[in-house]
Amino acid sequence: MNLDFTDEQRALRETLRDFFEKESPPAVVRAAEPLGFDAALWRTVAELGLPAIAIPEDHGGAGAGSVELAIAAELLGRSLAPVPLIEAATAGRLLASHAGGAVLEPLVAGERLATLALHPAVRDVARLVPAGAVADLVVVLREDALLLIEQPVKPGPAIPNLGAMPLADCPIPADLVVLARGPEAVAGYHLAVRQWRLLTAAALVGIASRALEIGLDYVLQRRAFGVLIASFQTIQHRLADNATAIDGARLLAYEAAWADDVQRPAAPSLAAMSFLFASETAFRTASESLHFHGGYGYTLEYDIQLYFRRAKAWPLVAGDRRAGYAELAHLLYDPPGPPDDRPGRKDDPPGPPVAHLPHDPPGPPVAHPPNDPPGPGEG
Amino acid sequence: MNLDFTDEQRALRETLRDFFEKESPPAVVRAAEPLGFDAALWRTVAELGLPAIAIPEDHGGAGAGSVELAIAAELLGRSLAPVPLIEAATAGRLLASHAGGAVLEPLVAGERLATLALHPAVRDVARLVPAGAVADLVVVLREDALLLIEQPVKPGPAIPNLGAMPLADCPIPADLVVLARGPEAVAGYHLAVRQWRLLTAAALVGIASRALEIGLDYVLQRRAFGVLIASFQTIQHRLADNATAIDGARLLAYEAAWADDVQRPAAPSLAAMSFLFASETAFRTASESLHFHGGYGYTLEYDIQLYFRRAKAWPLVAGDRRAGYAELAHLLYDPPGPPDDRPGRKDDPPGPPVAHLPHDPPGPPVAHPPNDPPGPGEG
Amino acid sequence: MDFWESDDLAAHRDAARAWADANVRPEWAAEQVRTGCHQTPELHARLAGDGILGAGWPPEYGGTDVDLDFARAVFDELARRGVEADGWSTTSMVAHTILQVATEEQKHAYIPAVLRGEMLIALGYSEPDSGSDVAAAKTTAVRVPSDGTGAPPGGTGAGGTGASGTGASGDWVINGQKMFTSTAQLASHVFVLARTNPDVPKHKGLTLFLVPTASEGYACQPIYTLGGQVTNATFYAGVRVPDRARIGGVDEGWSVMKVALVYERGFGSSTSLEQTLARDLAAWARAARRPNGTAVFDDPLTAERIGRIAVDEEVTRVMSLRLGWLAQRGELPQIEGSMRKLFWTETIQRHYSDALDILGADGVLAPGAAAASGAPAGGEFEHDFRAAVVTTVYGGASEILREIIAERRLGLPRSRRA
Amino acid sequence: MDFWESDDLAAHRDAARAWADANVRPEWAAEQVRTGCHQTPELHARLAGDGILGAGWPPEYGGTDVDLDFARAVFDELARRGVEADGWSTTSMVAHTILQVATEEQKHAYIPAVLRGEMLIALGYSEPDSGSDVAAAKTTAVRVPSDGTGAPPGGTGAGGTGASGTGASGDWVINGQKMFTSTAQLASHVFVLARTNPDVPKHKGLTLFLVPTASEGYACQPIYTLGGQVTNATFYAGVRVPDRARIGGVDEGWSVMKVALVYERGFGSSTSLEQTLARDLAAWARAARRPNGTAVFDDPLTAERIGRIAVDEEVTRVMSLRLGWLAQRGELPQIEGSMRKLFWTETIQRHYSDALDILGADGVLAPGAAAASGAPAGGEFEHDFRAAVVTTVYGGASEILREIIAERRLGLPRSRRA
Repeated sequence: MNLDFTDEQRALRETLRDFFEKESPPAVVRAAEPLGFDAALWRTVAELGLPAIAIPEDHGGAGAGSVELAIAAELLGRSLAPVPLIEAATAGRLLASHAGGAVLEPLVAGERLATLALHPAVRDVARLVPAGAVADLVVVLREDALLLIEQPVKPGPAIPNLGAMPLADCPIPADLVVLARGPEAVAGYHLAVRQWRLLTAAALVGIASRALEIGLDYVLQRRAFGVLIASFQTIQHRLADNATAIDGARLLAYEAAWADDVQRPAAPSLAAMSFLFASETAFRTASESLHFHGGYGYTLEYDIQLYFRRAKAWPLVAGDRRAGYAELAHLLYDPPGPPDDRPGRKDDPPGPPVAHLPHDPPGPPVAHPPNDPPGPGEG
Repeated sequence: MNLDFTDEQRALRETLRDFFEKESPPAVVRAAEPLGFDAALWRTVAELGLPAIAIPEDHGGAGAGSVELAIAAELLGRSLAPVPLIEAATAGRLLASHAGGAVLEPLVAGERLATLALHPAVRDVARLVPAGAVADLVVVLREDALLLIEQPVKPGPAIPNLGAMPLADCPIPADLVVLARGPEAVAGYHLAVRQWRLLTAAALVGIASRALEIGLDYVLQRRAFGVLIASFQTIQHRLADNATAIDGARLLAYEAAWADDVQRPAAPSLAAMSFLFASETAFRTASESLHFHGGYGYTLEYDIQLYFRRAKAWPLVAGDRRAGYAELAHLLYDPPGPPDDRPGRKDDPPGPPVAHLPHDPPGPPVAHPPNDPPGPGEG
Repeated sequence: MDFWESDDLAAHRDAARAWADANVRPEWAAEQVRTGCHQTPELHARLAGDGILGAGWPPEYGGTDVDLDFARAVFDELARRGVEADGWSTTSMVAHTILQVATEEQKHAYIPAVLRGEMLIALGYSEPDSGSDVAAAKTTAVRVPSDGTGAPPGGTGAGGTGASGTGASGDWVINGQKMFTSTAQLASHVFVLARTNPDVPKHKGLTLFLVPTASEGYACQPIYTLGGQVTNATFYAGVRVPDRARIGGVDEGWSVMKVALVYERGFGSSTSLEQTLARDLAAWARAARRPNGTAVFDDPLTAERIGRIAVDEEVTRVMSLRLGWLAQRGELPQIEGSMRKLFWTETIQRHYSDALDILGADGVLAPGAAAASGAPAGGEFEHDFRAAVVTTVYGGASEILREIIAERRLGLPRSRRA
Repeated sequence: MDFWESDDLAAHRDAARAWADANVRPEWAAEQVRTGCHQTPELHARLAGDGILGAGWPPEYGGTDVDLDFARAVFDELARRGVEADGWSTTSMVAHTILQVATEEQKHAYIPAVLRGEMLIALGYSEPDSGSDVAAAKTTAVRVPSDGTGAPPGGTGAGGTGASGTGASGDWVINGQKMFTSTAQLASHVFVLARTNPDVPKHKGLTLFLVPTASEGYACQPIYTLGGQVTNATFYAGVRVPDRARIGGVDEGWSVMKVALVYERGFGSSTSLEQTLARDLAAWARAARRPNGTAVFDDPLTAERIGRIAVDEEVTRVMSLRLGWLAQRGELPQIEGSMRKLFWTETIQRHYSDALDILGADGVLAPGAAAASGAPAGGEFEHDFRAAVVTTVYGGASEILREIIAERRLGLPRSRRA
């Protein structure tokens, strides 16, 4: 067990953190509304090679994995960057397995943008496709066929929505490309949707963390009834509950990413869990932070509403959260799954030997500044 | 509209309040555990004629209604009186419609005790019948037949349970009595279960009110960190939320009882609503009051645990609360119900003319001492 | 005991619908969404002209003989057509307060003008540094000798009707800023809470004034909100008003506020608070189909949430009934009003969040999306989800309401540090 | 980055089961339920005798070469058989604390005796008037000249092993009462928090003592609880202990408590915290049938709640993993331990309430009801529902944990009035 990032992951995180803080401040986020897409920012993201970092090296990518993408997604979430990196990266990995170089090369080069429909197509339309309004290519499942749609005209008619997502209904033209058919196509599509979920979980962790900080900043500056708002016990307790949930959501999101990378049997259920838990955590945190702002939280002038709307909308585009819990239960407990199929447990090959709990006097507890997004293990 | 009790109802309430406070203090409740039945108390309750107050006068009862029974149930709940008044009264009303004088007279005279199975019988047993361990007679539905079971040996083997209820599985003997068959039998049974629910709602309001008071007494006496526990904001806010919910639950319970008495079309949905809302309110209130006690709340010595257990168990014996909400939605919105079939609204005959909102300066707000259980309209 | 509603509107629904058909232009709803101003002047004039504003008010102050239940049915019908009357809500609250606390002369000066639709009053309580802590207002009112030029209290609209003794006690000069002065963009007056005595505890040095928006030194700036409404910041730079603009005694503003806040928390409001989310969701869910062809409503997870919403709506309704009943008995139900507002607003926020979840991916679709992708109810659920956010803040934040209940109903000690 | 558990128990499960088959009498579980005492002396002796208690401890203090993962697998297996070892949990917490803060002499005196199973230590923190506010303890310890008769620190069991300098600094006389001294009915010692200086702020005048229960003036009374456990009130009337019974510096008890509380909140515990409620409910729900013959698990309302429980259990698990990982790095994770305990206990209370609801009417059935009416899992869900009630109170009430997180993680000012 090692909950630290590797040196490379740490370096990536620091680079991206600086990048998003600099390139996607709230002014940029606001300017990109309502479409939710900043073409210039996307070009820069593409030039950094981010959409292709998890594409295998023999396809021209950087050969990294879901943990690295989750790092990028968390930081994207923190800054609400108006770029469909999660969609592009997910669709890119799927296309790397099912499409040829002619499709893949412009994606890896950042010249074209691909996205993924989260719901199988019904008849001739893929509905509510994230980034569908700005993508050149859309991958969608229809029955057992994995389809690739070219979108010659973009953006298509974007649909106004709560989360300022470049959402569109994408018609399926007659001249579609069938990437694959049958169980392999279906499995590939579901793996991609799963990866979209775990990356969105990471983005929601970023949203939640930043929403908490915004709330903290506010209550530590404003006074009411002669005292700092931050000194009210009900506010403190809610902030503490949210900070706790965010730590849990972050650990779970990175566990899900790790499980995806090392192909644990529990990877599907962990992706579902991390998505559900991060969704609840982000919405509750943003909602309560907004409420702590009093009337100001309701004004467009304050940033917290940007987080509140996305915390609700980004996961909702994948469907009803409550149904997700029921699906998870079946995923976990329908036969023939082993009853305690959890990562690092039985029927997993044992990990490398790790030292036991120490009995030597440890050092003092390590303090973490609240405004520093730490590694997942560091809370 | 008049949310006041009538003079008769008020007198009944005062009598019963004194009665239960005197006859069913916590020592009596504890002494009756685990069975949950005090035979001497039951005799006194029967002598007062309570089980028969809602039985029509031409059957020897007092001809009162569900509102009067709800008053009794609320006070029973407040004191956790170990007597199956709700079951006996409900079964008695059902038997008044379907059984002859030979069955009814000993019930009205308080010589025998009848109860109702809340779930239709499967094969030859009525499972988990409240008061089944102490009743002489059990009424149960099997398929479309309303059955009357004599229990010659009682108490039967009582089943240990969370709520100290005299619960039993009642075998259906070969020599059962068929009271009625067909749609009328089924409708009569369902009406009785509905009345059990609305009366249990009233009892849960009593449980919740008293649990709130116990919590209030504790936090107003105990100190921590140099101040009264009552001065902590998180505790105050939870108490305020619970007091609010209790007011709502009480209003709703009496509305449901009234709707039952005047046979409003909304009576079935109001019974379901009041039962669900009172269940949640009683459990949350008792649970939080218990928590305010710190470690003492966990000890058997303090009374709050008596309320906590019954708040959970008494409604649960009717089944899963969450399924109840789904059933309610279908009751309300499945065709062919009118879309806004609510009491006192359209397709109801208009009530008597009532004065409009006053525009004259009203008097000062009326204060209510927190330990005085007020009428439903008075909070 | 009976739970018959006093305001049975059924008998008036047809007439109200006919009135709306004749008087409400279809484009007004969209216009309110576009401008973010939830008040339509032309409509207000018609409501006044037909005596609907004056329904239920005492005739001596301009009350009409229009049936109050008909008037309520009209406001219900307006709400159903998406036409709000927020400006009338605040005006009506202030008029109720005037009726309770003002001098006979002031009642005659203001209430008839209100009921004729000539005065529209916005609330000027909150300030940039005081929202929930409304008594911390820093806006000042200082008494000065009358300069004899003070405009009559009714401003441009209300004229000097019946007012006498102008300037007898001097004028007041108001300086400060108010936040969230909703509908100020159309209002003739703002009901301004001002500090008249800085040397006493904060609750004891406040006074209320009815300030004409035509006054010199007054300014109004828009504030855009999450729910689409446009509210305002209003500014008072040496605004001069005569003493008869003062409502209630000098330094007695806090007791006036207590009356005003009871009305703000929904008591006595003539506009509708009918909740229909459960019914609207059920209608949608019975029509909507899953990919496998079953109705969404047949999913127990959907039905359960709708059932839960229906329960909370009924609890809110019966709590509202209680307010009406207490009003009949001549009470001013501060605690019960706080309970209703607390319960209603906290639950609707959960309800709208649940509603969007029930809609699934379609739940994100905003008004305007309908044409493109079939947003349920034209995106109204999504809009209402955003608009519900503010309900736990305005008119007494939930924390304040809980405090009122804790202290006044439960007898708990004050939890806040002074 | 990887999330492999360090304590992979799979390899040891068979061996642990074999050990339990050979050493655990089937009647012990029922005996613990009957007596309410969650500790079985004969079992404890066997655990000690086979070196299981000493697994993972440094050899110089009596640690054995038994594999720590095997030891954990044994405790998991005991839990699975319904045999608790609460007395070992508290003993282990205190031993960990001794290892961190005591003198070398004390470590040699106490830890080997603990690992040999000769000392069983109960916690004496709470008092009748101080639960969460543990630093408000009123029990006093006053220093007196040694009378030379002071019992050796190990009491009857631990003997005078390695202890020297007896009475060099005088003895202490302890007076007071402790509440919730769980397992005191079997304990050889109570770890008593006492006030040694009444003249300084409350946190600065506390000291901890390891008090033998064989001491004159000590008494123990049972307290019966909702979950069936029997805890105790313990009384100290002039109890005399030598200075070497003092753990940590005089008046430095609060910093010792901080270490002890980190262990109490689940850090470093060698007993199992594996959660299996979701799995157990799923197993029940897949077997149970509705009257119409469908499995209860096929009801989305059931599956949804089970899924939600599974998520919270995984969050708890990964938070526990983090504690283990921080331990590897030599940290004493006070904040992270508080978060885990807060999250775990608040969620399991909801889970057990949901669990009973899922069971429906059968959810009310208590242990003992099984024979009569087929209580699910023999009534264990019902029992666990009651037992879960105390988890948000012991070892740091949720309010205290939130305060730690608010102040130390989020940097918020103190919310309580002093």
